[in-house]
Amino acid sequence: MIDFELEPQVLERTKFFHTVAEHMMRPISRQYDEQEHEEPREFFETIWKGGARERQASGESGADRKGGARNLTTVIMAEELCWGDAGLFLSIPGPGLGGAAVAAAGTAEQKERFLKRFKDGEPKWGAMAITEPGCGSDSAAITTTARREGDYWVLNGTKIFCTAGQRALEKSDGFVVVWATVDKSAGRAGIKPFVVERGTPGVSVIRVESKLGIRVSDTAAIMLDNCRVPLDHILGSPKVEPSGGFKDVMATFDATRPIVAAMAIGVGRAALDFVRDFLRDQRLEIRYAIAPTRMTALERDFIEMETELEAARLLTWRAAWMLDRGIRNSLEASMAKAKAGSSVTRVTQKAVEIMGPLGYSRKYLLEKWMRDAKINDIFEGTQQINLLIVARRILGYSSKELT
Amino acid sequence: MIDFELEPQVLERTKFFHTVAEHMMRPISRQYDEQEHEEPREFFETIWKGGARERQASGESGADRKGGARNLTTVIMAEELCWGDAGLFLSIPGPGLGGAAVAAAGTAEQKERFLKRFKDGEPKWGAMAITEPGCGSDSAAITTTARREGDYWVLNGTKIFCTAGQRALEKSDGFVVVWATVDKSAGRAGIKPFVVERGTPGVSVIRVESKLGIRVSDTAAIMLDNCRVPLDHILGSPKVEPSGGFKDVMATFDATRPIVAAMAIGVGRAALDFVRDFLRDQRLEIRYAIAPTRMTALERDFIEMETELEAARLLTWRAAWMLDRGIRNSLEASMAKAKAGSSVTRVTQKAVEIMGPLGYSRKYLLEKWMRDAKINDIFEGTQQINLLIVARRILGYSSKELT
Amino acid sequence: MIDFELSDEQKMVRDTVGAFAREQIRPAARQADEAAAIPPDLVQHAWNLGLVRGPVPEKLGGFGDQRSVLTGALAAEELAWGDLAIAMHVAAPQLFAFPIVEMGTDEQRQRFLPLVATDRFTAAGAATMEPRYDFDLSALATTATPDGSGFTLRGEKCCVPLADEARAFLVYAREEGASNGSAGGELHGLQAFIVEREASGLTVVEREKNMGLKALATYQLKLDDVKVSRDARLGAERPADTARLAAQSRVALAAMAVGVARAAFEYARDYAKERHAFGAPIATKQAIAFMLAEMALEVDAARLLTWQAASMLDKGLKALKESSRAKHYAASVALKVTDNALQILGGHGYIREHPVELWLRNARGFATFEGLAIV
Amino acid sequence: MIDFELSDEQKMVRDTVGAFAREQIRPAARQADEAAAIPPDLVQHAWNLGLVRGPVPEKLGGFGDQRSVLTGALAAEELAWGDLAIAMHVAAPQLFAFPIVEMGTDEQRQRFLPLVATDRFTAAGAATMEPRYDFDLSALATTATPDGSGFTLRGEKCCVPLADEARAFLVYAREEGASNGSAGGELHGLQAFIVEREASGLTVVEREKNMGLKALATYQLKLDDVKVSRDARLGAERPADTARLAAQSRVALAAMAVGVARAAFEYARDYAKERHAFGAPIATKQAIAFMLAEMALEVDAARLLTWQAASMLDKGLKALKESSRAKHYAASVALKVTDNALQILGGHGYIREHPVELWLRNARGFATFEGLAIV
Repeated sequence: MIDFELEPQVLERTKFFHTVAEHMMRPISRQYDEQEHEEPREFFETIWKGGARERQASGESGADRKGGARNLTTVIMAEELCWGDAGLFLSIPGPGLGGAAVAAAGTAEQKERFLKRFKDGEPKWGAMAITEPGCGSDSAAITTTARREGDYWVLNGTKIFCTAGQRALEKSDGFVVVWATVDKSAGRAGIKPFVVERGTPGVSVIRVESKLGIRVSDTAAIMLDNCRVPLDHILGSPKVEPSGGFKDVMATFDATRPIVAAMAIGVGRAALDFVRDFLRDQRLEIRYAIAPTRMTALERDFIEMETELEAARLLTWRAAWMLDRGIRNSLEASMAKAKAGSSVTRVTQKAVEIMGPLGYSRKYLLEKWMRDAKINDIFEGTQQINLLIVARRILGYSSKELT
Repeated sequence: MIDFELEPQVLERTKFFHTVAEHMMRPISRQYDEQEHEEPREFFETIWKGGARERQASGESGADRKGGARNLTTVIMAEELCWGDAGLFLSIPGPGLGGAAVAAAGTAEQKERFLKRFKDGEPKWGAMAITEPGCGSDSAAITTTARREGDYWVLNGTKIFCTAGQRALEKSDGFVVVWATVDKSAGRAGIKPFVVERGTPGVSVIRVESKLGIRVSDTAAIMLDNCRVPLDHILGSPKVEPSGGFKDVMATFDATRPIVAAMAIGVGRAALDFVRDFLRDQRLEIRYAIAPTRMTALERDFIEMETELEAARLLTWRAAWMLDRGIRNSLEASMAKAKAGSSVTRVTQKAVEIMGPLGYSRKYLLEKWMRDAKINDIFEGTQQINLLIVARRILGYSSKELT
Repeated sequence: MIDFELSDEQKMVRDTVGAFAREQIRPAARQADEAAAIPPDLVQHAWNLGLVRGPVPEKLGGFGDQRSVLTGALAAEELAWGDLAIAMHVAAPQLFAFPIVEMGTDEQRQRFLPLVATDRFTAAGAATMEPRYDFDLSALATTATPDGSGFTLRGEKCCVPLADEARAFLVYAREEGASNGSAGGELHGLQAFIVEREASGLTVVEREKNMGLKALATYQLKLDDVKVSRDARLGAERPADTARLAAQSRVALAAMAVGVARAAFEYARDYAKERHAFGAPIATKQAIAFMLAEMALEVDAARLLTWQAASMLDKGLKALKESSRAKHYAASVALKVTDNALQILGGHGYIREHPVELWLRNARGFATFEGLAIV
Repeated sequence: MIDFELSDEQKMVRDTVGAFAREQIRPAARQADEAAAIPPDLVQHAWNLGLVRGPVPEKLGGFGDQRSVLTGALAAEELAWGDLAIAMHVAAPQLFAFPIVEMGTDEQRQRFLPLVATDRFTAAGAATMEPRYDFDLSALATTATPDGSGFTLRGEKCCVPLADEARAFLVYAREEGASNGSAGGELHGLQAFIVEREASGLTVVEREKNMGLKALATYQLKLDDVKVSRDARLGAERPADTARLAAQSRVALAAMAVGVARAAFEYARDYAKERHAFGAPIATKQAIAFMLAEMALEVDAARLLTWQAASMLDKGLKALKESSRAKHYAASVALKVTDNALQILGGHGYIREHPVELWLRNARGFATFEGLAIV
């Protein structure tokens, strides 16, 4: 039966994450925004120690486990923590997108082998490398190659926009899942994921990007120069099959897009809460029930912002709920991601405007949230890519019919 | 030197057109909206008698005459008269778009022969027929054929959305310029304009559309069933040349798009004037100079609407001014048309909203203006077609490179 | 617990009403708009679905169903998908019946509910809106002044559905002297009064002509010192929670806006797949395809906001904020989607051969509508 | 008579400043933003263009040019196309000089104009904005209270450019006791006061840190009972037409917003033609191409609105309404265009390797900026 209330256990967890966001993230938010390439080691240690249970759970992909509310809980956690700081959220040590790829495409043995490191020890990161300098949304155009040579796969190419790439390869005993083509003539079917661990010969971090926002998050460019990985580091089957490889990336997106949408909503909510609290201090209460013709411009803006955000949240919850139920959610995940990304861009930009000179000042975090928010309209598929996916699904067109 | 003030003579003409709009059009606006297919004969007679000078002038195309301010004056007239009633404006007897086509593509002899009828006598209409049931914006896909047979061209096909088609063919000694292909294999180059006069055997008006707005304007569907027109009714050369035929349609658009943009602005201004006067009666004055944060929602809406309209007007004036100066204006004409069409759609829809139940009521003309406004986002190239043209020009792409 | 799945009963209601909308309402819509009249047979068929009688207690002639705002919203979306004017016509008696079911005194129920608990369609409705540009439920100009024995009602109303045929109305007015918030909550002093058609001082003025909703007969109403007894106030001594009624009405309107928007989206989608230009369906052009994608997404978003408010009301929670924002959002989605649908059809959208222009005219009203539906 | 053509002199100014922006400002912009500092050489080179000294009378050290708001707007667009922070830095002394040129008394001109009529860049500026969310020129919190011999200024200012180096400011304040409209016209009681750096009670608080304009040194200013003489009021006995000054400033900001937007549009256009995805330049995708078309169109629209207000001011007409709407419009165009440009670049727009993110940060300020430029 239709219901939009969190169950008590989830609500309890939400409160816990909120506390983490408020007391562990917010206080260091500005510092690591300004000192862009520094590392919040203390935060990493603390959260690593506290997060064993989540890490274990995230060793399984979203689509893997039917029933329960794991995906829903994950998006709610993402929202709360990004209410704290989206950059720090993205930096939390753990298997991350790399782990998700292992879980989605790896064999049971591979899962065990690659993911067990996240159970204890020092903080570690897993990362995923798809994008290349010459290919953005068009993942099928990947030019990084994997060539078999004896007992190794030899990888060559450059990857960019690899979240936590440096932390995975240089700052911890982590790994990056690198997508490379084993057979260019096979197109998408030839693209396979390889686990590249720290210390693998031929892999190097060539740059950590300076960014508009989420500055504490490590966005690395990685070079693979005759990088040799053992044969059993290819995830899943090395066979080139029409339905192979790339489907797994897509399956990963179905689970990660709602999370990115939730991240966006967390940032947007931070901005709205800030504005609401501020206006309340000025004794301005928003009058929801009156006719829009009689509202102040500020009231109407605020209500519109809040509604946009709530709409995005409901779409996001739906996409996550479907995954929990084992229902195919590609359409709904892209809807949520497209809506959340664009709404939160607008909402945070508007919030800065509403607050006038205070919104523009780095004395408050509001301006940072505007900068952080924008990434959600870009990564895990831009606004445009997600709309394209929605369009294909509602029109029943293939990716060849609607380009 | 940059200047946005009308010169005194033009201002004088503007006032004259405004009087016509206010005293001849507004009083009958509602009547001919409600009684859709009735004819405002008295209006036609009066305006026909008063309009000889304009009709003569409009026998020459916009691009024809360099210098002066003919195109600028035309758009200003269009705005004023559409402030009165856009449907009535479109219904004004005269050479219309058919005349423009004759002027753009015809020989001197043809201009004299076909246009002289507009100098006196009873009211007459010229019309243009391009669109077909199977082709909208894609004019190059015209399927109406013209086959030479002895001393005649034989036309076959169906045309729709022909403004003033019935008045041209059934209610006056007018004509319709029909675009038909003389050689399908030649594509655009094979498309030629033919003058089809009242009483030509084989032409018939098969339907007059019922519409959302501009209801007094006659939008006809025309059938050409072995319609035989004399050889010298083809405008310009019958030769199929790569640069032929279609270029003339495009040249016509460069001159007519600013006019349609101005029509839109006239309708939008009517709506804004109505709202402003109404609010003033409620003693609500718009405060332009204060910060938007301190405005009422209504004030900010109003200012935004007014600014949108002014922006569209300036783009429109620029496009018309370029034509007067003999400067190629396809880009600017499409910018003006795209902006005016979408702005006025929004402005009139918003005006209806602002006025609440009064906006929705047919007691006032406001709701009619919203219905009328929308056509400007559609005819003479939809919003999308005009943006496509703008995009091609700014990107330097041909119509094959950007489809 | 978060759940997005309808109950089996809700699916049944949706499918039944949806089938009726598809088979009977939609085919009649254009003609009803042009003729400004709805075929009585159609109205009776809709009545037979039992939506109005449903929640009326059995002993008063109804079916004694447990009322659910969410289920009502599902039905409203389907009806409005068929046609908004017809939907509002057939649902108008709910405006009168449901508040009495939920908040009337026993006496009020016994006296007035049998009026609508019959097997023939019976006109009844509510007078909510006022002919002012800044009409606002929280600041009504219509007043109810307490006098010795009851109340005197004064004011003007507009968009009152079926007023000419109705035997009784709920008239919403601002009760003078009611302390702010005490009655009507956030809607200062808002109260509802049951007024019979014959009440002295009540005039049903001529039928209105609006841009849309042409088939729905709405009227202006004049209340010149209409005297009603103390018992005429909904809930009598216990003032009704009109904020809850307003929330229910906003949910209903939001659901209807979703229905209109969905209709337009589907029509434009199908058209875009059929219509060829430049050698391919226009739906294969990104400009059109992206427009459709956003339309689809916004329809879903508006529906979820509506369901959220409905679900809260079904739990007995306050949802004035949630229902208001759902309504504003759905109203603007309906306008945007119908306008875009018209744009996708181009010239064909502008002529009355296709239904899209009718949906645009109807959709434009939502921002203004209040109290034209309750579920 | 309607005309859209620049005069030859205006074309020359545009081209000269444009070349300077392209060759010297743009290449320095990123480094200036990261370092929060502008190379003094660059500032001096900009000064040598003579924009500030131009309209100062020759006998006071200037060039005695006829001032044109429109020509100033052309220069402002070009400078801001290069970089907004650098543009505002080099134009800051205009904020001080131009109002005195136009509205100062002879004594004020003789005393203060030589300060800026030199061949070395000289810092000066104006204190207009206030650190409040609802900062509004028509309702300043900073007050000027007339006392026996002059005025006492009280309040806080923010975003005061170059305050640390400046030798004098124009401080805008609400003159108490001035009847509404008599001074400042629609901007009730708004007046400007010349305050020297050393004035007692004036404190330049620490340099501000903002989301954008990082290279421009701006400060908060405190005015604790700063006493100035009667002659310190701009225009002295004849109160200055500050509504005209506000209009000039809004035109300048609008022109700068157009410059930033144009920069972003051009960059995104070129990128979209270069960048390939799915086998073709992304500019050949309608979703991108249409976005670019709207960006181009809106940049032109904003510029025309700006020119309209400028042209009116050059004719001596009132243009507070026209300049305000031009500024609001240009501000929202700048935000939309820079945001879309970033979107077109995708991930590449988000990193600081490309200038687009910087333009977005700068553009977001326009809605808030007041009195940061005058032409």
